[in-house]
Amino acid sequence: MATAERFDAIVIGGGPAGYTGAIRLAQLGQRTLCVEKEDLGGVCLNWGCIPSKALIDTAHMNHKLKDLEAVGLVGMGAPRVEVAKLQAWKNSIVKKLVSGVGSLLKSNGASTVFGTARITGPNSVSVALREGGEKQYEAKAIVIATGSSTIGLPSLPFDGRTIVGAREAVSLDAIPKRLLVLGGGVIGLELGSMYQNFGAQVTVVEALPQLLTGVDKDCVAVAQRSLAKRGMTILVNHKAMGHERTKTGIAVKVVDDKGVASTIEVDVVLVAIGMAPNSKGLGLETVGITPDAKGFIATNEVGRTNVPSIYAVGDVSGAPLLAHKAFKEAVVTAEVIAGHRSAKDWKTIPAAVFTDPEIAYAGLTEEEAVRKGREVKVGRMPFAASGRAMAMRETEGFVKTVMDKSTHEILGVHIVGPRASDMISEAALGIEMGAFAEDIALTIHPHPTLGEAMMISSEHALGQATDILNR
Amino acid sequence: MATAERFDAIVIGGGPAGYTGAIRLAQLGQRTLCVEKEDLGGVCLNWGCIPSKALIDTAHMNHKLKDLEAVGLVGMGAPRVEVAKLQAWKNSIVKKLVSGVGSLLKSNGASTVFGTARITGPNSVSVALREGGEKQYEAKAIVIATGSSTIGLPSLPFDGRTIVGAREAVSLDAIPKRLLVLGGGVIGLELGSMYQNFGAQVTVVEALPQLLTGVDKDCVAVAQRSLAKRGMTILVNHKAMGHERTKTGIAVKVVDDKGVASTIEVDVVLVAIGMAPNSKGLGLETVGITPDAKGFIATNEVGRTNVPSIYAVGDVSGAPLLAHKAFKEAVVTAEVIAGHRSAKDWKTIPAAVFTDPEIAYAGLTEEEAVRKGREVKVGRMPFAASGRAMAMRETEGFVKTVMDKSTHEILGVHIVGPRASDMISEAALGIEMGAFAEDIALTIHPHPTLGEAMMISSEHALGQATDILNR
Amino acid sequence: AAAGGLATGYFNDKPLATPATRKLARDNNVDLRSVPPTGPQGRTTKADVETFLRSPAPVAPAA
Ligand SMILES: Cc1cc2nc3c(=O)[nH]c(=O)nc-3n(C[C@H](O)[C@H](O)[C@H](O)COP(=O)(O)OP(=O)(O)OC[C@H]3O[C@@H](n4cnc5c(N)ncnc54)[C@H](O)[C@@H]3O)c2cc1C
Ligand SMILES: Cc1cc2nc3c(=O)[nH]c(=O)nc-3n(C[C@H](O)[C@H](O)[C@H](O)COP(=O)(O)OP(=O)(O)OC[C@H]3O[C@@H](n4cnc5c(N)ncnc54)[C@H](O)[C@@H]3O)c2cc1C
Repeated sequence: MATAERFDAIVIGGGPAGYTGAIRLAQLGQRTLCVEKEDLGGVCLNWGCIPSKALIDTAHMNHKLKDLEAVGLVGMGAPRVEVAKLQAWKNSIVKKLVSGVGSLLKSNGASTVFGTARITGPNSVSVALREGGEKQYEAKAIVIATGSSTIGLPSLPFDGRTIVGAREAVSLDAIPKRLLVLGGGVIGLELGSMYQNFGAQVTVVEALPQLLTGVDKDCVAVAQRSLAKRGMTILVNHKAMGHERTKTGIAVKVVDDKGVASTIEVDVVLVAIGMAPNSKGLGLETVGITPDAKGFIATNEVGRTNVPSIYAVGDVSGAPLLAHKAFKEAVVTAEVIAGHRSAKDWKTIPAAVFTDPEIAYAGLTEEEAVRKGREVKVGRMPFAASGRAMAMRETEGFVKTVMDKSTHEILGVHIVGPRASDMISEAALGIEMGAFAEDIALTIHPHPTLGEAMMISSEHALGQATDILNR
Repeated sequence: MATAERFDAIVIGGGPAGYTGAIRLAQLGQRTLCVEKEDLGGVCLNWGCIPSKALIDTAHMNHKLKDLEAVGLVGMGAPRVEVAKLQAWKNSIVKKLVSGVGSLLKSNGASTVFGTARITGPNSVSVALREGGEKQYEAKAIVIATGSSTIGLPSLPFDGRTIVGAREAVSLDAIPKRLLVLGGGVIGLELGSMYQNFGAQVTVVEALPQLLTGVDKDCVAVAQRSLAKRGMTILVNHKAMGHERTKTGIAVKVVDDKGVASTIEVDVVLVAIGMAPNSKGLGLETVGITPDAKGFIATNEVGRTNVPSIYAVGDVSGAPLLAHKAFKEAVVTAEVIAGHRSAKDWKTIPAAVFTDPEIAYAGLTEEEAVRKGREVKVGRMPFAASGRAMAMRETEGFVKTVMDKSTHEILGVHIVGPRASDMISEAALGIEMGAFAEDIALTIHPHPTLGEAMMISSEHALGQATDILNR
Repeated sequence: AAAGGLATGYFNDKPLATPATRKLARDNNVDLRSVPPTGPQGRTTKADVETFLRSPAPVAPAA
């Protein structure tokens, strides 16, 4: 104990939750240590959000090239995907951002140590250093930001090449000819859509009756139709039961909800059935923190666990497992540790699904609103009526506005279509600010932009659109 | 007079202001006539906003193709621009939207007549029908929505092929090898940037010392640097003095502010020095309306002129000459005529400049805010630090937030960079709702999106960014 | 005055107040339900919280 180095706060994990928390703590004058066992940036920077989006954007371009002939850019021929080059470029982005995190920690005054941390008491942490040896630390506050890891399937064990998780899937060394994606959630569909845009024949198998459970059904329907039109086979109510190596690939046995079995032969299987929190081996039992059945650590509105000096933020503290939720939770907890009166009092955690077309949403779905006892009215603006969408040749989808029927308060906005992920910010701000449909409808939106669709969707809910028929 | 057909309202002009006003009037139960002398949709749909953006988007794609090799989409070769195909596609969009306007007028119950209208009294209009003959109409209210037209230069008279205005410039039958753009305002730079992305060698000549006067100087500097980097020659403080036909093109004489003359030889000259309101020949003198020196018709906060039964909306009623200003003015005036208490009470008319990179802004510039006596603080988030921008390979530019130093009220947001035109909507909503920088900073923005740059720019203004250094 | 005498704002899961207003209230340990709203449709504004903070503490009703 005499040899333990002392800090105001120790953050375990250097992902979005960890590095953000450490930076904010340091900014607020707390002597802070960030412990990371692999690479700064966590899942998000190293093999999640950023690498996937770099590949997805390039794949989207690859797809868009196909219709350029029709608009007069002719004689190009289809490109070949040189995966080594693609990966090198993607890795250069990751490298830049990861090293950026390192400098931000440093320039804000936080210390970093590489190693695996274990909690040994309410105020003490032991780190098995990457460079060898063990080191003890003490702090007034400990922030657990250990994130989550890919869940595997016993019947389809990872081999790093042909049966893979998301981590390997963003570091492909070739575009598989035939890809099977197990899991029709966000990660499975994003990566499946990406491979499809790079030319793979993709099959998605989902155990539940719907893809993207919880997401607005009309949005999912549009995306699903579009993915299918481009050749994706989508099997809902199906489960993978096992596999066999064949001369020509992997034969995966799937069974539907009526027990009917069939076999799908592919070259690569991507298992994307979910992420599990990294709460094991952390020494939680020594301080009396008991994760829930799924392994998540329960916290209150400032991120505090049942042990007053220990906090948990990001994926390890529960759904939604999203980087932007991690960022904001980390800031709140950092501020609270530094003595400020912050709290997780947001109204909405928006989400974006980077399929092609994209889906993004903020606030409640129609069903959720009704379940909460709201009487709702819905407005809708299809991109097929947007001049800007036509100019971009991306007219699939719509903006859907769910408002309270009597007060006109915006309860939710659901977008499927081009740049949905960028457009949703306005809806998130509106919902946080308690906007009424009139607030969005009366705000002048520049012409011709996709943002106008947000305005027109609100006008439509109010029955006063001039660009489309008010039903 | 006995033969005059009677309406509640007559709208002169079928452009953005006119068709929107007529549709809203009809929705509110007013018997409405819309008079158009050329095509429904006005400048905006037929040769302004929409056609230009269709070409600009395609040109942007043409430019983006160049760096696809670097990210692994290899072996394509540069495309040839087949202008006939490009034009046919663009025209198909125009046709669809123009016919859409026709059906919206009809299905909302407004009548349309094609012909040139002249005001003959406070409640009467005479129309020289396109099909021949003259017809008289009477109405309780008359709405002037006659828009604006290209200004020409006596020293460079339009010939429809080599010396052209914007109208011809969006209907090119070939990409000029060398293009001279007179006027470094929005239209000149948008079309100049478009031609440059299609491969033209472009020179822009601007009489004033700055391009895009009135736009945030830092934004203009980024766009200007980028345009120049791609090969554009930009001559500020220069005026065109005349031209001469040569064997190989048109030699245009330009003179700088010190009187130094030079000659630029090009194939096509685009005169884009401004638009003049269509207020002549309308019969305004017969009712006692006198346009200002530039020809604009003065109106009050509901769009009413000095004659109580006559209103003016859109370009003809003054700056800014923007379609979205026209839309909202038309709605206000229509509602007022129908007996509602609407008014032009917006705080900001945002604007988008579709150069490559785009510029968009809402609210006040730093200088304007200071001139209004505000003490300001500025936050800035460069796209070079955005993972999403890196994934798109478009890292030029920034989001700049101007807030009141003591209250933190958002006074203005200025964006230069990818999709600026779509991102600005959030800022416009924020400004209308009286947002403080905390409102935008505390709203969760999904990761990784360009919209996050808006949030981080606000955090930066507050000195609490975690993704970039707080200066 | 009793709580009943205060105008209560529009309040569902959250008060009808923007993040900046909610932060100001939180920073000053004010329950937004007790701040009389002046904004449209019962919106509690930042100015409402500032006014509330300047006003003398309400006298506790006699038990
Ligand atoms: C393919 C994919 C795509 C995704 N795309 C998106 C997206 O577009 N948008 C979005 O919002 N989210 C996305 N996510 C989710 C996002 O990556 C996570 O929500 C985010 O990374 C969570 O951050 P975190 O800091 O909580 O955890 P993590 O990112 O998991 O970071 C935890 C860190 O803690 C370290 N660590 C763990 N245990 C210890 C220990 N004992 N000692 C020291 N260090 C330890 C780990 O090495 C890791 O670096 C995606 C995820 C995947 C897999
Ligand atoms: C190249 C270019 C690009 C542009 N891009 C954008 C952009 O991206 N975003 C933006 O917001 N704005 C843009 N603008 C500006 C935009 O086009 C105008 O602000 C908008 O069209 C104004 O609408 P309006 O209805 O007032 O007038 P107009 O569109 O000019 O319509 C007026 C209509 O009235 C008719 N008319 C005139 N006189 C009579 C008469 N006596 N009788 C009957 N009919 C008559 C005309 O034929 C015309 O159809 C652009 C303009 C140009 C030239």
